[in-house]
Amino acid sequence: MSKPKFAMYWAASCGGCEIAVLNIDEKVLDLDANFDVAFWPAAMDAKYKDVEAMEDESILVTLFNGSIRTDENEHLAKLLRRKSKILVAFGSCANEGCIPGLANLSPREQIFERAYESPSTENPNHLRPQAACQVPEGTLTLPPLQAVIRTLDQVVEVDYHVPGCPPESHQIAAILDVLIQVVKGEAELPPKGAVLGAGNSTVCDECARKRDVKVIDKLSRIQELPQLNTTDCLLEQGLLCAGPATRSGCNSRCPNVGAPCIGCYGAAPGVLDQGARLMTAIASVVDANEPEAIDRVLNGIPDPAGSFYRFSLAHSLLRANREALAEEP
Amino acid sequence: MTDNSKPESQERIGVYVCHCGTNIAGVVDVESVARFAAEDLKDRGVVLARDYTFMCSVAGQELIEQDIHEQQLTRVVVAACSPHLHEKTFRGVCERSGVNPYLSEMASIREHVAWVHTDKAAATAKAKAIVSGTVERVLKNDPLEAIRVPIDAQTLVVGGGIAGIQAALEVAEAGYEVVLVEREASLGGHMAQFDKTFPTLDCAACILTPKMAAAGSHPKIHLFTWSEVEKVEGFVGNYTVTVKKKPRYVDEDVCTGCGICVEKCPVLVVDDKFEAGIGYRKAIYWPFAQAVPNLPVLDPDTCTYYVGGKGGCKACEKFCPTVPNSIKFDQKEERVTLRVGNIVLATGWDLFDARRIPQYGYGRLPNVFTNLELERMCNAAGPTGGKVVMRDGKSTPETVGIVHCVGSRDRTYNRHCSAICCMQSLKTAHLVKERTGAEVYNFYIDIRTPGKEYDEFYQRVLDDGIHFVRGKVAEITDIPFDPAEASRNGAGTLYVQVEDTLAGMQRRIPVDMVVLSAGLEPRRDSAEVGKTFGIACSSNGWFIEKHAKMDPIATMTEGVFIAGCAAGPKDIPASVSQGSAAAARVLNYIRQGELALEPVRASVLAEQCSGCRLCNGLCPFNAISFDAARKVTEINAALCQGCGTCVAACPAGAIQGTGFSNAQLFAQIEGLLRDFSRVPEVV
Amino acid sequence: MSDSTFEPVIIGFTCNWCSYRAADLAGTARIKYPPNVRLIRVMCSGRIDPTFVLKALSEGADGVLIAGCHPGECHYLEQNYKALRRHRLLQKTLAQFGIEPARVRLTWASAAEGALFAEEIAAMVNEVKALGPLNWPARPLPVATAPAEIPKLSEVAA
Amino acid sequence: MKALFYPGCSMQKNARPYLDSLQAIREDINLELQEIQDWNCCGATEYMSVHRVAAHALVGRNLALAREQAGDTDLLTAGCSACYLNLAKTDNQMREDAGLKDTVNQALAAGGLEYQPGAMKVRHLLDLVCHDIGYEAVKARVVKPLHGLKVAAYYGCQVVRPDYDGRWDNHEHPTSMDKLLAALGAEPVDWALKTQCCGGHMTVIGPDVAFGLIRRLIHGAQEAGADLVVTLCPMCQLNLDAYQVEMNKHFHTDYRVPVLYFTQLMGLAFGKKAKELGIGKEFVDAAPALSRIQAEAPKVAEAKRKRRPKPGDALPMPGME
Repeated sequence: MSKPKFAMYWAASCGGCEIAVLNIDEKVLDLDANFDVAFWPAAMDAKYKDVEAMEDESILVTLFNGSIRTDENEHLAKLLRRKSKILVAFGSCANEGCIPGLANLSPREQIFERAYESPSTENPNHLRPQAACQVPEGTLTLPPLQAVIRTLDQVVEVDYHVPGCPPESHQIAAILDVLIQVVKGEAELPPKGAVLGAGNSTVCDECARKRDVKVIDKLSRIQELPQLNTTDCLLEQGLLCAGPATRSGCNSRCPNVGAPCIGCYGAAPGVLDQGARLMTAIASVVDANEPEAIDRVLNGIPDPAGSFYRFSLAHSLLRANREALAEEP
Repeated sequence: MTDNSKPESQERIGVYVCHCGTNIAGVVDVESVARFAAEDLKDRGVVLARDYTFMCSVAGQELIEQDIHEQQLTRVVVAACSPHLHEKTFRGVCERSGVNPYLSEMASIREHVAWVHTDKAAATAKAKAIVSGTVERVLKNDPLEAIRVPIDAQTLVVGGGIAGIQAALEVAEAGYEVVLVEREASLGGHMAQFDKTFPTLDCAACILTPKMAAAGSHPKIHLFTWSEVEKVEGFVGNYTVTVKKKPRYVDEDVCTGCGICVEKCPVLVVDDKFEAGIGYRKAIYWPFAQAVPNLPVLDPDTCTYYVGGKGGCKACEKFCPTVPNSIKFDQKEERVTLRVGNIVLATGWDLFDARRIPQYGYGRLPNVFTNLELERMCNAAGPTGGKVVMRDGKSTPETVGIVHCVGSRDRTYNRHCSAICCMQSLKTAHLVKERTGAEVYNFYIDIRTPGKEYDEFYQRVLDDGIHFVRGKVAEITDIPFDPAEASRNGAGTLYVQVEDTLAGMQRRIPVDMVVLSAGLEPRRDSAEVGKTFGIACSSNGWFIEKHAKMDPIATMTEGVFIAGCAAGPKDIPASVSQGSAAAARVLNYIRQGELALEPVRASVLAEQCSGCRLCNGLCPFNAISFDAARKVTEINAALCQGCGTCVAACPAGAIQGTGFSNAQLFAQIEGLLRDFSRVPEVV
Repeated sequence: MSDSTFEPVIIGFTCNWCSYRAADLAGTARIKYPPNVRLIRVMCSGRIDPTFVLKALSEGADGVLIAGCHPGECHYLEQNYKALRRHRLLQKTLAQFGIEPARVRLTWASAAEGALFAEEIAAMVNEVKALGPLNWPARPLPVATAPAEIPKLSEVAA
Repeated sequence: MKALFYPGCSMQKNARPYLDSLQAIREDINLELQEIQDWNCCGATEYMSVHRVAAHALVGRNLALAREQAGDTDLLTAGCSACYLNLAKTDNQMREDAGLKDTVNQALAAGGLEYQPGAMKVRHLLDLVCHDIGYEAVKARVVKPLHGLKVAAYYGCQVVRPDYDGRWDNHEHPTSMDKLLAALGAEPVDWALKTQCCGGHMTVIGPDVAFGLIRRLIHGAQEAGADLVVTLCPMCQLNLDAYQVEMNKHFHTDYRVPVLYFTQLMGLAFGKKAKELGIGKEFVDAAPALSRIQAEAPKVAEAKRKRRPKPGDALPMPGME
């Protein structure tokens, strides 16, 4: 019997997810032993036409990382959906837009402005990327940038979700183990739509720091604090830590080394909008009752949308800035 | 997240649209709303929708009962008036018919639609949206059970004025234990300071002292005077209160109240409390002659044992005839912890400080008095032996001005009407006239005499020949306008500058003496007291009733009731009635033995709670606690009042709220917005 | 600016003790106000979660009204201050999404202030009318099945 | 502390001593005043009732100029009560009435100016001295305390009312200046006419009325035992001082109660020369009154021992805390 096919693809992403998969060390050999890697551009050469030529549902599982930013991303999402039995939204980008999703706060023109005209960019001829460009050899094409970033499940049906930026390697290894067991007929697939490789609580559950009743009278950025106490809750020390509103599963990696959680594992189970949860929680414990005094505390969050929705903007209720959304077809 | 796990298609919802006569049907096309529910909401589980003249009528209720039985309805939506009116009615219908009462919902299309809109099409469209929202909501309702708590039969009454005494006596007479806590050294409250009571002119002491004595000697009433409630924990039926007993420096168990100590004490000080500052008391003193309990109290701020640093005269101790000696210079504060089931707050009021209106001269001009000073002056046992005299203690005034609404009905001080000042001023006018024969002027904004026999008393005072000037007094001054005015009136005359709005002119009325009818204000510490007992104050400081009209005795906190002026100015009959009413409410709870509470409560999903403790400081009722061992937060359902603030604050979404769950509210939002495109355009 | 026929839809969150009763009182007193606001009752303004507001705005509402008891008069003592704090932060955040502050209004109304509540509603409806429809684009729902025909990349790029 | 300064017309002319004394003490109290360049008339008391919009635009120009020149401060102060009230009134009414704000700004736009209400905090000079600089800071600069000088602090009407931003302790019976004078070592007398009318422009329109009012104030101050009246408003000073002479003629009286500005007394206490402070320019000579200043603080009589009250004795008075 031939080995089942495995694919991994990167859309709008940084490549960190691929590295996280490689970080499972020798476990990657189990992958190779049990699967036929049919398509994995980061690891081996492959052409889209090869995938297009495959039979529908011929790939058992595709780990899809990255969000949908360009027409090319969308095409591959739809293509891989059609060719795969199991499509996994892998990593924060595919699930909720992640850092690239923050671009949803700006319309396309502003994004280009920033990328091609900022003071640090050398672009004397004010060149901009074109969807199609005539050269002596013929027409060169580039996939156009879409109005806003979408998550994988906003484009195609997704079977499982693996959160994290990137997903923790120990979690990936565990998922791989389950997958191999399933292939061997030793285990059942989890129910469709399940979130894999994460806990059911929030980061605080795994955080070793001591916590108390919370009252926030000042919020600072980490560089503004003279010294950080190594044992107490970071939020209580005035840092905007997203841990209370972020799904567990990372072993509280950042807070345990003194950096506030930035929320990469996404919302806790059952939560509709991660940013709103963090927003309401922080606002509730602000130690002020007068509008001006409240604002004084809240001014410690110079970029609220970016702070609360750092990873989940594209998957939030509002998804994007109104101007950016207006360009959506 | 909208919870789709429930098999909605299996639910059978009945929608009932009430005409309320023409109240609703006159503006909302009720048939169209019912048709909308039956057809457009069919896929949402609506199996029948009816419109009916009066849903709350017996026939209307029977209609629902019948449908529940014949059509096997599992959930009910009644589109009618505000749920505050008939939610209980329709819950009752469901309960009688075997459907959990919490699986019914009301859609308010009368107060929120028919009565406030005129455009029929727009009103009908809005009614449909509301029904759609309510149907979505009811689909997410959970069957709930009322929460039952046992009721401890012992009752705490705070405040020993007439309202508190009345409440305590009524509960005690019914055979239950009462703890009566009074901040001052004696029962009696403000009423004990009054000379006569309007409109009958009964002697206040004659009608109050028997009640004080009865409360003081009742075997079921445990009296704590010179004491304050410091801490309240628990919830209805099960409160634990800590009472702080301030040191009296007199041994309550030994002292016989003979009064030799008071007689021998050489220190004389102005009595700011009972005598309103115009009489004197000793450093060891009785609050007043008829005090209950009949025990003196020693004031360490003036007693030479404590001040002066010379060890004091100790005359009281030397002359005390009891064995052992009743004087206890080293007595300390004590704390007593008690368990009670219900609490009646009858904490009363404070007198408006007339010095806050400097242009009226109180505190600067000797012959400007407050009404309370006049009460003491009129009292035969008071500092002047019942004589109305000027500040020199001798002269009888020939003209007296009485200023109404001092500090009341005035944007700068209090907007409220103090309710009793008109009658009290009329009483003062009558007494002054009777005792001095003086010309008496009343300066009033409006005369308000709505009580029984009150206006008759006003007529009587008019017949006494007392002058009434309608106008708000601008100024009371001893400075004449010019030498002519000075020579007409002589030194020491007070001029009342007022716009006489009936005569349409400015007047300066020279008088010898002015009485300011200072208003009633909330107790200065009412916000703190409210916090201790977990009840709310309005921004000006009066306690807030559960409902100003329909439930004026209860508060938002179950088991805490308010009586008397703590919730707003009242006269004596109203205070007594409220004392009785509070007792009736308490007795009702005691006799029930246990109490059913609305099951609107928050609870923590322990497996989802990360123990971040963010919610821990959010509950003013202390229902949220942290289990340090399990590292999870817990909510005490009996303490929880169901506000839902923690539900909305939990960053993990780990707190659920019954009755107002996220699923219910999300669904309602979806339902309300479902057909928004269909709103007809209103021009 | 909007055209004159635009009738906004506004979702109003009211607390059980003050603002919902103010709305009841406006009804009892037959005070008229525009029919654009649809009310949802919660026990306390402290129950109002920014998620509710975001959900309403993203699903078709042109505005959201939040109404509680006056500061210091909350029936749950101090929970309306939490509503105030959340509203301040939500407004700051919404600005970054391009949502005008007038679309999410916080107001206080006691149970006795039916007339004031009606005025607030009228004022808000006018302000939102002037802003025009919000029309927040619906969230794309997960696609149920893979599309039958997937165009070739070369076609997509054009 | 730095503030923009609107001097107004009076301070240039009849109330020159007010300006001179203010200049003299400025450094002592560390108050940096920057005069608004190109300021115009405040419209005085009457213009507001003649043409509301024009009057507000007139004042609005001063506010706009102030904002433009203010730099890092948002304080705007005036010594004259009418100037202060007009500035505060326009700022307040532009805040309250968006229509007025727009109209005024339309008018200002013609001159290339604009004013957003609330951009300047309009404060009376006395308010700044009492509440921002503070009694303690003033006291610290006193080198020649005004011991033995009995003073009647007279506030007049416009500084305390309508008091848009609630700056004063009490509108009818303020005590800020009393406390300031006490800090200088003087003894403020308790009198009830602090905020009564000085006659305003009635001295011109209906002198008989004005004389009656002036007599009442002067007589009241004298009755209260004051050596002099201290004021904070050029109009009040003019009426009580210059017209005191006229009033005496009218009533055949011979009142001689001098009227000085609080800044002049501050200057004296700070050890400045009388001439430098403009003292001597007043109609009613202040020299006899000022000669009562003693080197030492007068002794306060010890409270009498309490005697047991007998029936018919005077009743105790309520204490004033």
